[in-house]
Order: sequence, then structure tokens, then C-alpha cells
Amino acid sequence: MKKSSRLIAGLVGLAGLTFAAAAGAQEKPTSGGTLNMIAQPEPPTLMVGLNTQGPTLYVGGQIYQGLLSYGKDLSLQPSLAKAWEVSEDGLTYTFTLQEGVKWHDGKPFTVDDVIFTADKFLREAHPRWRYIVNTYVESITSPSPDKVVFKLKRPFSAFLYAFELSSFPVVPKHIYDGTDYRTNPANNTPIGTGPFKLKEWKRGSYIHLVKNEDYWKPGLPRIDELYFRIIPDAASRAVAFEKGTVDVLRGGDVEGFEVRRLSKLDGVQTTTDGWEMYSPLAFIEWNLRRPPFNNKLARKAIMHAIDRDFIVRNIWFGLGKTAVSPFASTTRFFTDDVVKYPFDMAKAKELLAQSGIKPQEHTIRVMPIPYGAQWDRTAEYVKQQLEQLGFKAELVSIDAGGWSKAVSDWDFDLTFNYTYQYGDPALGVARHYLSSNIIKGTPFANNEGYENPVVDELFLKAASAVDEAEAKAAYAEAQKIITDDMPLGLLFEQRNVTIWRDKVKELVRTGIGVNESMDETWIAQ
Amino acid sequence: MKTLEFLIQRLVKAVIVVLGVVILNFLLIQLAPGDPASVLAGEAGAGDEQFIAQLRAQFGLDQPVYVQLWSYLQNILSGDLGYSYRNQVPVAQLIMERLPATLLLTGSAFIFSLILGVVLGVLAAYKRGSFGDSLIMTGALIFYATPLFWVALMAVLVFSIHLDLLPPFDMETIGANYTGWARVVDIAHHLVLPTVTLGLFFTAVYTRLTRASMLEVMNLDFVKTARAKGVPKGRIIRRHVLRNAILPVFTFASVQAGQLVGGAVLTETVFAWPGIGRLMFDALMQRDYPVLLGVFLVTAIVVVLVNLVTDLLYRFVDPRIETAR
Amino acid sequence: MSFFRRYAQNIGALIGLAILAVVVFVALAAPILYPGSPWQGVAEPLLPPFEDPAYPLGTDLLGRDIAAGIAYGARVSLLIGIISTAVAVVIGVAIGALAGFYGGRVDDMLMRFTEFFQTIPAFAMAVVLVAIFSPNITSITLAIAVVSWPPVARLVRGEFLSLRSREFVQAAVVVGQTGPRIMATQILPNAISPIIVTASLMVATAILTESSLSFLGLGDRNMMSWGFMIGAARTMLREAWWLSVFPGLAILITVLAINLIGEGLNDAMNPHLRGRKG
Amino acid sequence: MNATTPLLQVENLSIELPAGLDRKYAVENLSYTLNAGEILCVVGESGSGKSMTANAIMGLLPSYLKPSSGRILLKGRDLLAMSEAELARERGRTVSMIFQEPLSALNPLMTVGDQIAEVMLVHGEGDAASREQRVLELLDYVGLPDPASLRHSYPFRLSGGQRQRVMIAMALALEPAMLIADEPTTALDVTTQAQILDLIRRIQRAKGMGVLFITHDFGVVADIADKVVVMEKGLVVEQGTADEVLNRPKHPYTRRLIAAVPHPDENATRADADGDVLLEVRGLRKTYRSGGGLFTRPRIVKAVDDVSFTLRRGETLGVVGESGSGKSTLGRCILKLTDVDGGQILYRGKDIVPLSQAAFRPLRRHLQMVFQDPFASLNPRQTIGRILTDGPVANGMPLAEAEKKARELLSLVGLDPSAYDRYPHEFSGGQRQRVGIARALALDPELLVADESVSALDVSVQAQVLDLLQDLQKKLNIAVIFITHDLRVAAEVCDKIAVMYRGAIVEFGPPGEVFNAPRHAYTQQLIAAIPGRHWNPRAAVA
Repeated sequence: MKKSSRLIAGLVGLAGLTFAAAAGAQEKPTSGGTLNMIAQPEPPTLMVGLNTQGPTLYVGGQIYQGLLSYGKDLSLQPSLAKAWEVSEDGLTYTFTLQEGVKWHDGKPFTVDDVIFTADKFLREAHPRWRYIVNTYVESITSPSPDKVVFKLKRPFSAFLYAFELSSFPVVPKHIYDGTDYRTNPANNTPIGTGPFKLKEWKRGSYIHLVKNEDYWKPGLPRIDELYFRIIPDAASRAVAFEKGTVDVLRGGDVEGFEVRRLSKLDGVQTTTDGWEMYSPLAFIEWNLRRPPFNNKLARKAIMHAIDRDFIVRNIWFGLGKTAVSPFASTTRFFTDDVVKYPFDMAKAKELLAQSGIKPQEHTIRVMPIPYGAQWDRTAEYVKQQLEQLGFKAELVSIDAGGWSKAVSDWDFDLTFNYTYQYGDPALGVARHYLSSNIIKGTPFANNEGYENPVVDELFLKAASAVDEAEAKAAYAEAQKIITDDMPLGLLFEQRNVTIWRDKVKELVRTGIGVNESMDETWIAQ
Repeated sequence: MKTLEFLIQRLVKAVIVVLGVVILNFLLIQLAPGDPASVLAGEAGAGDEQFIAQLRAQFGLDQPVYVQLWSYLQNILSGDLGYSYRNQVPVAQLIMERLPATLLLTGSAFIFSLILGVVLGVLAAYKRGSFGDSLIMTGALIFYATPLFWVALMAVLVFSIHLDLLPPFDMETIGANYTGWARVVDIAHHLVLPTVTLGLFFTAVYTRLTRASMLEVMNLDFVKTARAKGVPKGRIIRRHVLRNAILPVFTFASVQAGQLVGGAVLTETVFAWPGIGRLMFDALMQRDYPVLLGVFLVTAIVVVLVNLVTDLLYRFVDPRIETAR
Repeated sequence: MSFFRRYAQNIGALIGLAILAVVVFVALAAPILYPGSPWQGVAEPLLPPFEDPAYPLGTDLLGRDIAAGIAYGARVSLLIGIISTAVAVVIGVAIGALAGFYGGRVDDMLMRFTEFFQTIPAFAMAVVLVAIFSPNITSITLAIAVVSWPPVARLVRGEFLSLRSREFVQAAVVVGQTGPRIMATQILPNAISPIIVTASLMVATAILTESSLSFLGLGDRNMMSWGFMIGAARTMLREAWWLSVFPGLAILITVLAINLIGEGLNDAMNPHLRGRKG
Repeated sequence: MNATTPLLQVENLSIELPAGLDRKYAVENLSYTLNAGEILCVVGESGSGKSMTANAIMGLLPSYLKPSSGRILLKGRDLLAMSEAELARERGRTVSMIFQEPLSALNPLMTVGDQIAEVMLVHGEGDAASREQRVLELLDYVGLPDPASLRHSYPFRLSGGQRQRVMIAMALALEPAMLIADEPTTALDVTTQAQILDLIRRIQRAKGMGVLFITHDFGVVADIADKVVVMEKGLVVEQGTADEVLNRPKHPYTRRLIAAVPHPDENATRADADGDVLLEVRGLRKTYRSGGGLFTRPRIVKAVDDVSFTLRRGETLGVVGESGSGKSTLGRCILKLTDVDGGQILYRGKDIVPLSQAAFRPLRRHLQMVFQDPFASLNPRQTIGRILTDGPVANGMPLAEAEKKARELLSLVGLDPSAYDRYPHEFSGGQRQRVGIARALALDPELLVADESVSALDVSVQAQVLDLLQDLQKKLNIAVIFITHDLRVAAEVCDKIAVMYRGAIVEFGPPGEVFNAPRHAYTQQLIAAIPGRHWNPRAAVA
């Protein structure tokens, strides 16, 4: 008993802390060495323009680069663009490109590549960019060989947040122009501008990247070789780190309780930094088209019946923070001034009684998101609490494919999901609440079927605002309304922990964490 | 001539069986809810109707089932296993990359379990009723009843983590770039744990089978003849009983060879062994049907070939076969 | 000597029977021993075993009682084991009987069909079936049945093939009994003992298969089964060993018991392996 | 060994049976003596313990049987006192053994040459070359053709008689002083049996061996024995010289056995049956195909080749032949248990060959069969009552009526009515065969096919069952086709005899005619091979 409470205390403490390599910063970087990491699950492709799954970005991020990157405070940082400029009216964005950048095959990187990427490749292949480019962008031009200009139809305050690796990986025009992007054989031999080149991909075993000798930042990268191991079993991954087979564990590579154990080992560093751009926020996705979830009071009742602190503490081992608003507390427009739902069974039952819903008449099919054991436990807990309220509940087992399809087709009662924030609510959050986004075909839209014209209006207003204060006010209002309506049962903000051996230096440097080009990362010899 | 004829007959039969397996699996997969295109679209981060329709057309999923089946059959008969939906790589390439690892693992597990099982079974039968017999048979019973994955987890815990004797996963030391003999030693080192865990269950099976078969043969008349000739017990066991008793064990083992691939799904998961068992599981979870079908096809071919080779060996070992057929 | 006396001579078989009796008792008495759902968190999470007498085997991540889980898990494991075996035996007997009795082309076709199933590794096939039809107790049971019938079919075919040329079967033909009747009343009762022995071992295998499926995350989420408990807790093996060790032992002991019973049945039903008279 | 020491002396040997069986000893207080140069026959029915003594001498008793008292002296040394290793040295060198079933007695995976050579190898005789030479000599000596290639053959390629010759060669390898032959000819055809008996006798004379010959067949005894031991239920009831025991038996059991030995009454004449023609077989043909494939032609065996005969009501036709002669196939064809390739089978003028199984089923009740093996022909899971009522019920008789009839039949075949509720394993072989007969009669057939119906029975039981069959046939006036390998039996019970050889009927006529004036060479050979042909058991017990 004593032991387990200490465990929990330890985890809660860990979540907030950052053991950044403070001492390491003073050491003199050395070159050379091999860095071992894990790609989990094995990515289908390394072509970031065609796939934006976590492992694809992780590995592909060393090969491809975006126009911009973002600091841990979400400040804009140069990447392939060394400078950027926004016109007063918020309609013209000008990017100045780096000089002397070469593709891995030796061809020079030019402004044509950026225009091709924006106008053709990603417009066709990247759903998130397609939405932005089709909605807001009027033209993409090049006034001079080192400049690209995006002209917008109307202001879009989040526009500058759409240029990091996962939204805007720059792809080589000379390889893709005029081909079928998806079946282009070059997808298996990715050509990017990043610090590392693909040497070998032994499927089911490892992906091997080597130093790009012609990298455009002089003297970089420092590391010679990167290995991304494929280790399908979570327990084996923990063993791999423990045995020193791998040097870095990305958030999600091992289960929560392993994080706690591994971070206590000697010579191990951890941080929750590096996820600021994404700031995943988990929620219950319930189908508002179906009873009892079409009843607002019933939704509120259920929110009160779920001890979200328990979920964070016991199921996620403290690696999270109970969600207050649909916006992550790490992002710019977050406000605490919202409707809150403390755990209170009595209140939950009272609200349920008021709602007129007779829980015993409803059988709720609880569908866990098939992303690992912790989600399963979360689903089991929610099921248990629904039963406490008197509902009948059954868990539906489903694999990733089935889940994706069920959610995309709105064929579910209650499931779980999470969203990446992408630095601005207009990019990551709004898509789940805008009535215009009630579309089939993707699990990451407004699948719950929430329609509130006021919220639609507020999101639109905020996104188009040129003045930040104006946006802030609109978003604050939206957060209030959404937390009152509870179209999604907000659960918690995930805190992902990156763990590494302390010989690895300068690993987590920006708001996209380990997806950032590891050009400055080095290994103490 | 007779062997050639037998070979041709068996090959024809083998092709029929393999085609049957393919058709069976193909139809089975059609029953699956969930459409590969929407899964992929979901996986890609987001998707819309247009994107999914595009994928469906690309995979040929917009065709009627019988058309898909027909074109699939035509393709595999011309040696083309199709493209992976997910990886956009030829399925044959994916499988060929992975197949050697699985063949190595299952092959060594097969040999390990067969040799150990036969030796233990013979010992148990020879010392029937003794303490050694009880010990062997109890061990066999326990390994027969223990879940494979459990043994695997425990083996990693004990031999890799606590004793640090053997590597817990992978097929070779990645990045070490060993060549030649050093590489063989390295792979062998990595092979030990997966082989033993995968093989233990089958060792138990073969031990029990060998013992039973030995005891049965020991009751046959010709053993009595041998005793009546004055042949000593050791020689009777070696020359008369073992040779006759081992044939059914081999037959069973060859039929079971395919089951090792099933067990490999679990073993490859725990030991991060880059084989086709894991490929199959991933393909299944990702609805990557061409890969799934390809793995089943290749597995079926391997199983059929193993059976064929066993039958051929049998014809050399057992003189009765040729006329009995 | 009677069947029961022969069985009782085998000490291992008696132990097996005793263990199984305990397991069956626990399974039947689970709702009485542990009223309420085994899913309900009842105590502090991750309580180690042997510390609190109320929860002798400890609790899991959500504070659920491991002992209750094992009791309810016995129901699921036995249910899946027995029903899947029953289904497999019915399919296997039907196909094997037809093939063995009628022979010729019927035999060829049915055996080729059986070979299709035998060529695919059973466990891989079960994984595919369960994944495709989404994991629930019905699909798991049926999947295990679908991959387990071929050996039964082969066994029954062999028995029917040898029995159909036996004189008492010929006699039944001669006195004018019809084919189906001969199969049901003359041959089947004589083929039943190897079928029972095989079936008893299949129950054990089915329990193992279910646990392996659960290990891969293909268990029924609404049923507290041993395989599920291990699957859910296996990654915590080093943090909280009791979560997976106790259900693991439950599987081991139950499967062991059933195997012992199977062997006992085999010895008792095939007394020819012992001494013969005369 | 001096001249007066017998080769083998069995003194007061008792072997205890495990508790719970019907008698305490397998053999009790057994004593006999075998001298060099003698053939001693131990004769008895199944369960008499006759094989037990042979196994005890060789130390080959199953582990649950142990001699409890007595001695077995081989050349004066007690075998029972020897260790296993000592015993192993004697086996094959001083005393050899051959068995009943030569196929299963040979290792299927070793060439016959190797198996013979192994005897010498394990006893450390000679080197590889000399052993090879000896193998060739032995194979030649036991009359096997082409020893040079035959020694590389596996046992399955040899015929039954050849296998037994190999066994004999193996037994002779080290020229042992004594040979034990445990029913060595029982599994063989009668002509082969004659040859093997001849061989054993020839070798025994040539080598001056002592032979312990175990058999159930008094005919065989009459052919080869110098001395005879008769056993019943583990006890010796009579022993003496062959002449004494065969021609002047004293013990009632011996007399009963001898009386039961089938012997054709050569002078008996039977009235020609003058009933209606019941069955007419015309040009019946049946061939078996086996093997064959793309390049090889299938092997074709003409099991029944152009067979024709006529059978009248009340008549008994004996079909006699050795294994593979097609006699059983003929019976199966008539009962449509197998397909026919050509010809006609007219039952009361109606050809049943073209009928489907379903169309033939209503006719089945008229054509019934009594099977060979009393153990295999009754379903062990059914009561006798069930076995007897199944047929009538399948033919539409109400169950109550069928039951009544079944009980009547039980008494008709001489069984206790209480048998009705019991299971087959509770009965002896002879009783079971009575049940088999009752089952056939339950349907009031007009024709009965009896396929080797008495050959699995002990001779005394065989006689009883034959009597019953004849008795019932007269009473019920049914026609019988009596299929047997034993010419003596056929001659005793049949009105006409058909001798089959390679699927064809080579001789047809009344028994007297066939016996006394066989026309076909094969028939002559068959008659010459009858064991104990020159001995008249009727006279012995008259």
C-alpha cells in the first residue's frame, strides 16, 4: 500500500519536471558516433509528404525539413526559410530561403521546389494543407530566386503555424513533378534536404540513416549514423533501453509505468519538453446524434461521474494533466475561465435525473481507441463509471482499421480520441467543433456531430483576426461555450516523456522535439 | 521413374492445395469489415471521400470480388504478389526480406525440438517407470501446458536481464556490421532464446510422441524376435525400436511444421525478430491485404514443400512406401 | 476391469480430475464468492498480494481484485475451451465420418478441403479470423473451433475408414441398415473413445490459444479471462508481477489438469497398451 | 552333456497370472522332456497355456508374468536361474525360436540379410565377409530363390511362406541345438504350410535338433510329431508318443479334441437337392486395381474371373481356396458388398447386379451372411438384443415383434435367453458365432453366405458350430454358400464343392468326387497338402 502511493507521488512529480541537460550545455560538442532510437510502429513510408504518422515524422524529420520550425515557447524559428515577413493586412506572407541547400541527390534546392510543394504536391497529397491552401491561399509566387510569396484571400492568423515539418515538408520537384506521387518509386528512396540520408531500411528490423556530408549548415550534423530499431513489443522496448541497445525513447515508446522505472536509472535524462507544438489533448468522443449523448445534461452528468484525476494518476501514471478546456494549457489562447466538472457522483446522479434520461434503458457501446493498453484501461474505467450511473455498457474490441472506419463513418456510441494542437486552435482544435467539418472519411474531423452556429462564428472570427487580442477574446468565448456544451468529453492533456542516455546531448531543442532535424545533437565520446 | 512420377503427382496436388488456400483466404478477407482505403486514409492523418475513392481505385477495390480474385490469381500464377497497400513496395520484396529470418528461426526451432524431443523421448521410454522417466515426462507436461509467450517473457527476464547471458531481441547486433564467420556467431547468439522458447512446446510434443511410439514399437513382434535372437537391449532400442518408432514422429513433425510459423507470430513479437509472422500480424492490423495474402501464400508453399520433402525422404527411409501407395 | 477402475489406477489422472473439479467449482461459484462485477475497482490500485487478507492475490491498475478476476476468468476459459472444442468436434466428426465412410471422391474432396485448413498455421489462422470478425467471445470461440477441427476430421476419417470394413459394419449393411444409420449407430459409438481423448486435449489447447490471442490484444473486452489479464498486465511484469503470474499459473494448472485427464482417459480407454490376456 | 541328459527338461513349471483373472496359473505344474533329434508337439486350444511354456524357455514372458516355481533345464542348466545377459547369450545360439506371424516378426526396416546376419553379429561370430557368406548359405538352405539379391530385400516384398523361411534361416544361423516353433504355420495357406512343415522336419533330421512345436492342429501333429503333450487350461492332460496320443487317446479331453477334427466322410453320399433354383451366377467378374499413375499401369488382379454356378434351395455349396483365390470376393459380390465388373447374379431369376444399393436393400433380408471373426462381427457397443433386432427393425418389423423373435432365435442357436441384455465381450468365441448365426436368421433368409465362419474357432467349438449350421439348414431349408480355406471342413458339410484358384473355379463337384478323383492339378496339390491326411481321427476315437 505504502509502496504504491509513493509510486504515484513520484510520477506526479516527474510530470512537471524537466531534467534538461543544463550541465551538458557547457560542454564542447564533439562529432561522430551512432545514435540508436526506436521507430514504433514501423512507419509505412518515410515520405513525410504522404504520411504524417508519428514514426514517419520521427524518422522522416531527419530527412525532410519544413520551411519553419517552432521553439518550445512556440516562437517561430528558421528552417529552410531563413526569414519571413507578414504584411500589415495579414494577407501577404514572404519567406526568404536559405542559400546553398542541396537535395540528397546533389541537385540544388530552389524556390521552385517550395512552390511545387505548396501548390501541387501537398495540395493533392496532404489533407490538412489542402484545406488551408484551398480555403485561404490565393496565389503562390516567386518574386526572386530566394523568395516565396503566399497571397491570402482573407486573413488567417494561424498561417505561420502551418509550416513545420508535419504540415509543410518541402519535397523535391525534380523527382515528383508529373508523376503519381503515391506510387512514385522514389518514395522508398527519400530525397530530402535534412541532415541525414537513408542508407538502408531493413523492414521489420531497422532503418539506418547516415550523415549528409553536404548538409547546408556548415559543420553539421555532428552524429555519423542513426538507427531506428523496429521492436514491436512494448516490454521489449523498455528492455532495449535498459540494456543500452537504444539511447532514446520517444514519448509513447514505452508504457507509463516503465517511464517511471527507466527514468530512475543511472545516467538517464528525461523531459516532457518537445511536444509543445502538438500538445495532444485526449477526450471522449460521443455521438451526439444518438441518445443519451444528444442530451446536454446527460453529458454533463457523465463528466461529473468520471474521475479524470484518477485516470491521469492511475492509468496514465501521472503523465498528463486533467483537461480544463478544449485548448491545451500550453497553447496561446488557453483560458481557465470555463465551466468545470469536478468528480462528484452525487451531482452526476442529480444531473442525470434532471436530464430525464433513464440510464437503464441505454446500452452504451464503449469503443476504445486501439492505441495501446493505457487507452484500454481508460475505456474500462469509463465503462465502469457509466455502469455506476446505471447505464448498461459494453466494450467493443476493434483494431486500428475498424476504429478508423467506425469513427469516420460516425458509427459509434462512445469512443476516445485525441487531437494535436499544431500551435494554433485554428489548425488543431477547430476541426473537431466546426459544423462545416462534419464530414465523413476521416476520424479527425467533427465526427461527434456538434453544431453550434455561435461557436462556428467565434472560431471563424478568431482565425481571421489580424489583432491578437481580438482572437483571444473570441477564443475565450468559444472555450466557455464548448465546456458548457461538452460536445467532446474532455479528459486530459497528455504529457509525453522523452527519455535518453545522458551521453546524448542537445536532443530536445524545439517545440517539435525529436521530430526536429538532429543536426546539432551530439554524443559525448 | 517411380519417384519422378510420385513427385509430379505430389506437385500437382501441392499446387491445388496452395491455390485452395489462396482462394479460401481471399474470400475470408472479403468478409472483413473495414475498408483498407479508409484505414490507410485514417492512418495518413486525415482523409476525405475523394482521397479514399482515389485509394480504392488504386488498389482495385472498386471492382467486384470475383474480378479481384481472378486478377489476383492471374497475378500470382505469373509470380506477381502485388503491391503492399501501406508500404507501396512489392509484396514479394517485403516477404523475401523477411522470409529468411523466419525460416532460420522456425528451422532451428524445428531441429532443436525434434532432436531434443526424440532424445528425451527415447530416454524416457528406455528407462520407463524410472525417476528419470517421470522427470522428463513431468517437464514435457509442464512445457506442454505453459503459454508460449509466457515462457518467452520469462526467458528474457532471466537470461537477458538478470543473467545478461543472451541478447533479448533482434536477429543480429545492428550497426556492428559483422561479416563472415563473426556474423554467423552473432546471429547464432541472438538465435538462442527465440529458438528455445519457440521450440520448448514442440520439444514437449515430440518427447511425448517419441516415448509413446517407442513403447508401442517395443510391444511389436519383431522386438520379441530380436530378443529371441539374443540381441542385447541397447541394440534392440537403437537398431530395431528407434528406427521404427521415429517414422511416425517425423510424419507428425512435418505436418506440424506449419504450426511453427503460427507460434512464430508470438515469438517474433516478443523478440523483435524481423520475420514474416510479425509481418503477417502487422499487415492484418493495417488491413494490408496483399501482404497478408502473400504471407499466407508463402507459408502454404513452405508447408507444402516441407511435407513434400518429408514424403520424399520417407521413400528412402521406409522401403514399404513405394508399393503401399 | 471397468473403465473407472482403470482410470482410478492412474494417479496423475486423479490429480488432474481433482484440480479440474476445483477449477469448475470456482467457475461455478464465482458469482457467490465475488458478487458484483470483476471489472469493478474495489480497493487501492496495485495492491501487492498477501498483504490485505481481503484481496489475497492483490489488485490491478484500476484496483480490481485479481482473485475475483481469476474466478470469473475460469468461467470464460472453460467456456471457450469447451464450446470451441464441441464445435470443432461436431465439424470434424461430420467431415471425417462422411470422408471415411463413403471414401472415393467424397473422401478426396473433403480431405483436400481439410488440407487447405491444415496448410495454414492454426494460430495464424485464428488470429486472422478473430481480427477480421472483431474480437468477442463468439468470434474467438468459433475461430478456435475453425482451426481445431482438421485433426479431428483426420482422426475420425481414419477410424471410420478402418471400422467400415469391420465385419459388424458389413453385417449391418447385410441386414439392410441405411448408411447414415450405420454411421450413427454402428461406427460412431466405436470411434468415440479416441474422439473423447482428442477432445479433452483440445480443450486444453483451446485455453492456451485463447490466452495467446489475448496476449496479442485479440481478447473479448467484456469478458474477464485469464488471457486478458495476462495480456493487460504483461508489460507490467516487472512492476507488478502478481498481475500476470497468478492468471498464468491458473492457465498452467488448468491446462496441465486437462492434459492429465486426457492421458488418463487414453490409458483407460485403450487398455491394450497394458498387458493382454492369454 | 552326456548322452542321457535330455536336451530340455521342464520340471513342475508354474506361472502365476495376475490377480483377478479366471484362473490362478497360466500353466501349472508343467513337466515334459525333449531329447535331441525329437519333435515334441505341444497341442491345445486357445488359452490352454501352450505358448506360455515356449516364452518361458526363451525368457520372453511379459513383465507381469513370472514363473513362480519349477525349473527349465536346457542341457542341464536352469534357464530360470540365469541373468538376462546370460540368457541373451543362449538365445539364438543354443535355442532359437520362430513365430506364428512371420510378417510382424520381422523388422520391416531391415533387409532380411541384415536380420539374419545380426544373429551372428550379436553373438560375435565371424567377420562381415564370413557372415555374408553364411547368410547366402542359409537362404539357399531354407529353399529361398536367388539368395544374392533376396538378402537385400525387405520383408514386405516376400510372400508369407518366404518370410517364414527367412525366420527359419535366422533361427538356424548358429546351428542351435533346439528350435522352438510357436504355431509357425497357422498364418499360412495349406500348401505353404505343407512345405514349411516339410522344411522343418528335413532340417531337424539333418541337424539332429530338438524341436518344440506348438500347434492347435492335430493334423499337423499327426504329420510331424514324435512326442505329444496335450494341454488344457494350463494343465497337461496327456502326454506320450505320437502314436499313443493320436491313435489311442486316453484322456476324455484329448478324445473330444480328436473327435472334433474335421474329416471328410469319404463314403457319405448326399441326396441331390431338388429344390427350386435360388441363385444363378453367370460369368461373374471382379477385378481390383491398385497403384497406377501417369506413367505406370495399374496393377490388375482378377479376383473373380468368369465364375458361374447354380444353387438350389436347401443346398450347401462349399467354396474352397487359399488366400487370394477370390473366394471371399465372390461372397461379397453375391451380397453386393462390393461392385461387380461383369456378369449376372440372378436371385430367383432377377439380376441383382444392376440394382442400386437402395433398390437392393429390400431384397437383402433374403440373402444373409455369417462372418469369419466372432470378435469383429459383433458391435462391441451393442447388446445382443440390439444386434439381433437391428435387422428386422431396419426391414420394417415392429420392435416388440423383433424382440420376441430375437429371444426365440437365442434358444434356437442354443444360447441362454439371458444373453439378450448382455454385451458381446461377455461371451466366448463359439457363443458369439451363434449370435452371428442368429442375426443372419433373424431375417428368415433363403440364402446364407458363411465366409470362413468357423476358421477362427477352436476345433471343438468349430465342430459344434458346424453341427448347428447343418442342423438349422435342414430345419429351415435354406441354401448355404460355405466359404472356407479348409477342404476337410468343406468336405464334411457341403453338397457340392467349388475349388477356386486365382479367381476361377477350377474344380466343381460333390465332395467325394473332388476328394477322390481331383481332376485339376491345383486340387490335387491342395488335397496332398492337407495336414494329417493319412491319419484317421474317427478311427482313433471310435
